[in-house]
Amino acid sequence: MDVFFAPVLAACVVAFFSALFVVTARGAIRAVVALLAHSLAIAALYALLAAGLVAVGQLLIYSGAIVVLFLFVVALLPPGGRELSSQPLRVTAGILVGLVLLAALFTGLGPATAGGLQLTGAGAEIGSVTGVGHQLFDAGKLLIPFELTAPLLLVAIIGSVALWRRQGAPS
Amino acid sequence: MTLPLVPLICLVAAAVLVVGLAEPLTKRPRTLTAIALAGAVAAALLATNVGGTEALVVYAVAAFLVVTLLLMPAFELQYQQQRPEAVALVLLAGAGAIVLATGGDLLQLIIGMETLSLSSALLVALGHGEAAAEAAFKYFVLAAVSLASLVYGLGLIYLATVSVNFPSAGAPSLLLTTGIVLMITGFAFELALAPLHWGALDAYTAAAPAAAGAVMALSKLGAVVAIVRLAPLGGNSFLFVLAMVGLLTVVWATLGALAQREIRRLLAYSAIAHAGFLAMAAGSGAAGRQAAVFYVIVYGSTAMLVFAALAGLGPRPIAFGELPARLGVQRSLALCFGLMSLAGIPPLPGFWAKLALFGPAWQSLGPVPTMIGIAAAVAAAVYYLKPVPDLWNALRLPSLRATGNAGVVLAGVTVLALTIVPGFLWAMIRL
Amino acid sequence: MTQVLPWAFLVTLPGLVLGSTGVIKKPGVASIPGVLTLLGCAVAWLLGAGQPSTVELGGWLPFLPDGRFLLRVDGLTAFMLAVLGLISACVYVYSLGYLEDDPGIRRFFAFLDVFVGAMALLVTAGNLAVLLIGWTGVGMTSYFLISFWRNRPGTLYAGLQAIAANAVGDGALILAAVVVPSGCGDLTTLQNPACTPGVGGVPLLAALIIVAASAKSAQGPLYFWLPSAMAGPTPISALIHAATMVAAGVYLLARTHALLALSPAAMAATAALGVATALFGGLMALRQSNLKRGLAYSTVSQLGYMVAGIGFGAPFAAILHLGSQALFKALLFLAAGVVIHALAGEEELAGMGALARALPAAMLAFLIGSISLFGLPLTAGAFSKDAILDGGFAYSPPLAWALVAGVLLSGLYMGRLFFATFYGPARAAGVIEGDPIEARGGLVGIAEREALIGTTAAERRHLHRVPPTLTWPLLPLAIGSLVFGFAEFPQGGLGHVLGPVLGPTEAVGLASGPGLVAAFLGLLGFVLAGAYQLRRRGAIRPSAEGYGWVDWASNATTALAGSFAAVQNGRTGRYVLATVLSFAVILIAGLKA
Amino acid sequence: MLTTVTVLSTSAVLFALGATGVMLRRNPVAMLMCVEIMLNAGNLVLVLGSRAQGNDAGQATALIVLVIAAAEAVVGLGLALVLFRNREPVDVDEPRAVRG
Repeated sequence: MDVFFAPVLAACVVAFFSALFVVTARGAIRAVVALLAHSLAIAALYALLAAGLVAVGQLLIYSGAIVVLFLFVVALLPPGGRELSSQPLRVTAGILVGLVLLAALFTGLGPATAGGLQLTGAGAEIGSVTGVGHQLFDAGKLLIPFELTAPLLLVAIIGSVALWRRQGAPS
Repeated sequence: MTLPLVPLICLVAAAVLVVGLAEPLTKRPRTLTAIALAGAVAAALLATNVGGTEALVVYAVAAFLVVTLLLMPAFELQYQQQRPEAVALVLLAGAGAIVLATGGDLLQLIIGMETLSLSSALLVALGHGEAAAEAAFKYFVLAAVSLASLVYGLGLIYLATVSVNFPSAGAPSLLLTTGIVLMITGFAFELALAPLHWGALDAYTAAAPAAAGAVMALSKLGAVVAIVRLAPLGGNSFLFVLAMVGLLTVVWATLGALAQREIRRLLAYSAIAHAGFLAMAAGSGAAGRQAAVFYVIVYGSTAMLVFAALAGLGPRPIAFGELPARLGVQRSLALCFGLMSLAGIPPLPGFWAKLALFGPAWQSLGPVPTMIGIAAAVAAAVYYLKPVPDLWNALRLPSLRATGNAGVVLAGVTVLALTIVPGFLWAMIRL
Repeated sequence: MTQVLPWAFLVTLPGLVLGSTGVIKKPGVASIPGVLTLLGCAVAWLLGAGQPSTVELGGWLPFLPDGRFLLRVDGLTAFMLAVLGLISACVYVYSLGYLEDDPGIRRFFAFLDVFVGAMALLVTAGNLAVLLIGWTGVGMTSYFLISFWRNRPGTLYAGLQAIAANAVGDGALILAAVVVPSGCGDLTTLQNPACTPGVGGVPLLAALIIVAASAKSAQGPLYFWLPSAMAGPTPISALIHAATMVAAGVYLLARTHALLALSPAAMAATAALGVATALFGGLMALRQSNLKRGLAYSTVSQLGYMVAGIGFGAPFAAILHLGSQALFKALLFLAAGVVIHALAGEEELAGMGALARALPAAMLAFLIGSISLFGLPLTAGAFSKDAILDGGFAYSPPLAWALVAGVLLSGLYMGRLFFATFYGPARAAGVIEGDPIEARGGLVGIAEREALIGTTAAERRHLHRVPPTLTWPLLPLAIGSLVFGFAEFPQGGLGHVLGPVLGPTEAVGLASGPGLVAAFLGLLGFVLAGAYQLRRRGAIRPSAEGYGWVDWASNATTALAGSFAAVQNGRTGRYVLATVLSFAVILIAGLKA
Repeated sequence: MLTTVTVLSTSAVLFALGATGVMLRRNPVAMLMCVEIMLNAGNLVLVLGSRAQGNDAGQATALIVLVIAAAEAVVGLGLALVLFRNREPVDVDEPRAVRG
């Protein structure tokens, strides 16, 4: 048995319950806190899966930036994060549809979740900064997608500035 | 396919330039348009070296962009000072559509789709009024769900093939099929297939017409080419499912459109119905895929014509009878021809596109789906043509004046060219 | 001169451009030389100057099995072009007067130009792709002209009915165009064995063509749009909804008769459809209180005769009847238009009566049209109806006898319309548009003093002035309605021209036994109806205009459409729910399929 | 192997859970948080694939997806602010100007 199995399982459990809390928490502030916990659990999973660089990225980008951003926006909205509770019918429908989606996913994952996956590289040396860096910056690998994030970020920048200006505009 | 990098750089560079010089350009709208047009035209010119379907995609995107940019003076923004931002977003949406259509691997497709859908949502949001912001938010939330589905699908494909490249053809494993289906469903959102069309339908309605045309044309173009490239790898049975979703969309949107009394809502439903036809074509074998690309370029050009005619038509709902007075002779006639082409009236290109699609559909989907599709296609005439008798009233004006909006003229010339020599475009599509 | 005939569809283009851009001050005038040229060329072709010819541009629509741009002129085409040229020339001149004061006259003539072009393309089309352009083009212009007076209530709905019915036919033709194998779109070779394999084969293709034809020619359950189409201007009713466009279905059936002949079931269905429609149209025409709608049902009935003729395996007779029907029905409509024009827009029989003295030319024209319609011997209608009946007795005597009985109906409804319009008491109108009080007062005065005699000069001025452009076009049509039958003499003149296309043509005699019976029945009906009208002093009850199942289907569709639109209720939560559910369902479907 | 199965199952559960959250929440920001959970699920599969198949591309892809998610969150929050800034109570079902 994999020595990492116990910590992985623990991280999975934490990730699940924190996500559950994000979904069910009354009030958006609590949900943000739960999202932070979720993000940390995911980062731990990454680290356990030999993806140190991604774990660091997750910590910096998600836990550090995105979650804080969520917190700010929650505070900026009028009731400061209070939220109307959902109607029972809607909750029932949502849970049912969620279960249908889950069933669909497990149908699709079928053999993989039953252990039928062909794994080629268990135990290979991966996750080094050099290795990931080569993937990101070598021509013919993921250099172009990496570069393409530039226009995407440009859209996000223009968008946030433009939305802010639209809001403050004299109507 | 390989990404046409040089045209992309032209578009992004123009966008950067426009945003960087936003302050002075706000007061010089002509220069603003000129820079953006230069970017789009340069992209098209430099695509001649690329060749193949990639070049065709760039040409089409550039044509849509040029028409949209020429309409910029009529772009109704909530805050009129934001024209440079809007122009930059239009250019970046074009870049996103090119990436979505021609990306060399699946990750590029996802980035392209995200660039496209984010800039689309933002373009809608910059429009006039509360409804624009509302529609943009709904569109965005659903786009975000689709993005999650794309990423999850990509993860599964990577797990199955150890690569984010297009998987090779052949019998796919279950895991790979799941990944491909999830990704195509994500792209189907961008295409606005029912029942994933909710956000798109509202966004197309609430957007300023000048932006709505670009958003529709670009997102359909990018999504269709992406689906056409990816769908065959999911196996033949999935192609049938895709076509059936398309058929459902066609029926749904046709019925919804029959209830409409307002031109923009009507056109939004029409965009959904056309998405359905596109999916039917994409699910109909190799000939159908060629027809899908043909259809989407024809549809995009026609949508540009229709929305060019409507550009500047304030945010308030307008009864059909008031249209001629609001649009004037030229735009009314342009709208007439655009609507008739969308309705599939021969010999307008919208009809050629439908003819091209039903043959392959008959071959691979069988008689019943094809007949339902044809029935919906001809029934669509009822709602498209409802405003047309009113629009012809514009002819009562004593004579046509020679002046016209350059965007309307350009779109009109494109549609006319596709009417007369559709074979030219058909020959350019080599998948 | 006749070599340019394939390009007939361009004949009104100069008029269209000059008229709609305002270069010519009086729109419509510029197109008249064009249609006269068309008439001249087509007649010259028929008189022996022409040879069958084709124009072909390959590779036009590479996505179709047969994507050539193919134009063909042969005897049938030339005949159809001659009919089109003659009727449209008359209608152009007539419309100059009829729409003199209408603000939309420029738009009207633009549509008319497009219609003539599309109709010419329809009959010159060599293959299904080109046929579709003309086919849908005439449907479009028909719709625009039905809805021409957009400010009048009901015109848009009437136009949309036409669109909906035509859509059925268009769909059938589209399917035909995409399912015929490569190289088989040619209309004259559809019956080749190489062209009818695959799914469906001959029965499918024949069924598609029959459906398309019955939508265009208002046959069977798809009749409903034609009476509604009377909402358009009367010259349009004459040209499009009586003489040419509605006959396009019959033309298509005749053109592809060799294909239909391969399937006995298709022939039987066509014959039955035609006979049933002929009788139904006749019965309905008897009940109409509106002059134009009465004539429209008569058109439905006459088209039924033609379709039955195709089904009997006598396409030549059907085409002959197409020609005579075009002449006498256009004449009837134009005469009715004179009446309507004089009464300032009144179309109800209840507002007419005793107009013979006031409008003698219209009365005479209507009478000539009527006798030709029910087939008084030696008139045009007699020859062509006899030919159809001959074909019918050769095919199935019961069906033929049903058609003979139908002639009695023809006589009855024509007599009723004729006498109610021109004789009997002058009935007070409900409301006469434009000049209500004077026109009504004048007519009421007539009713009181000179019920059967007509108007005196003093009252006549209350009628709208009838310009000469409205009466002169009646002349060629009236002559045609009387003498067209003799085109078949001597020695089958028309038969020689059409024979190569329509196969061996039956000899058309001066009169046959069943033909004489039919003529007698027609005359009997006409006289009986006249006596009844005069005796009853013309009580006309207003007739319902709904169509039962059509209105029901329209309402049901509207309700269904409304509920589909209502699903889009603006709630983001529902949208997300539906989207996620769709993701799951598509995933399951994609995996299980 | 067991690790792989556990993590893969967790990712599927997280994806469905996030989707359920998007369906249930009425606060726009909470909705977007649930979308982030779905994206994390996808990223988890990428990292898992990288580990299971011994290939670095998955990790590089996951890094790029992080960037995409960040861009998406920024724009989403901006749109939510524009729409809900002056609305009380904050409820995504409330703005219904466009429908029919």
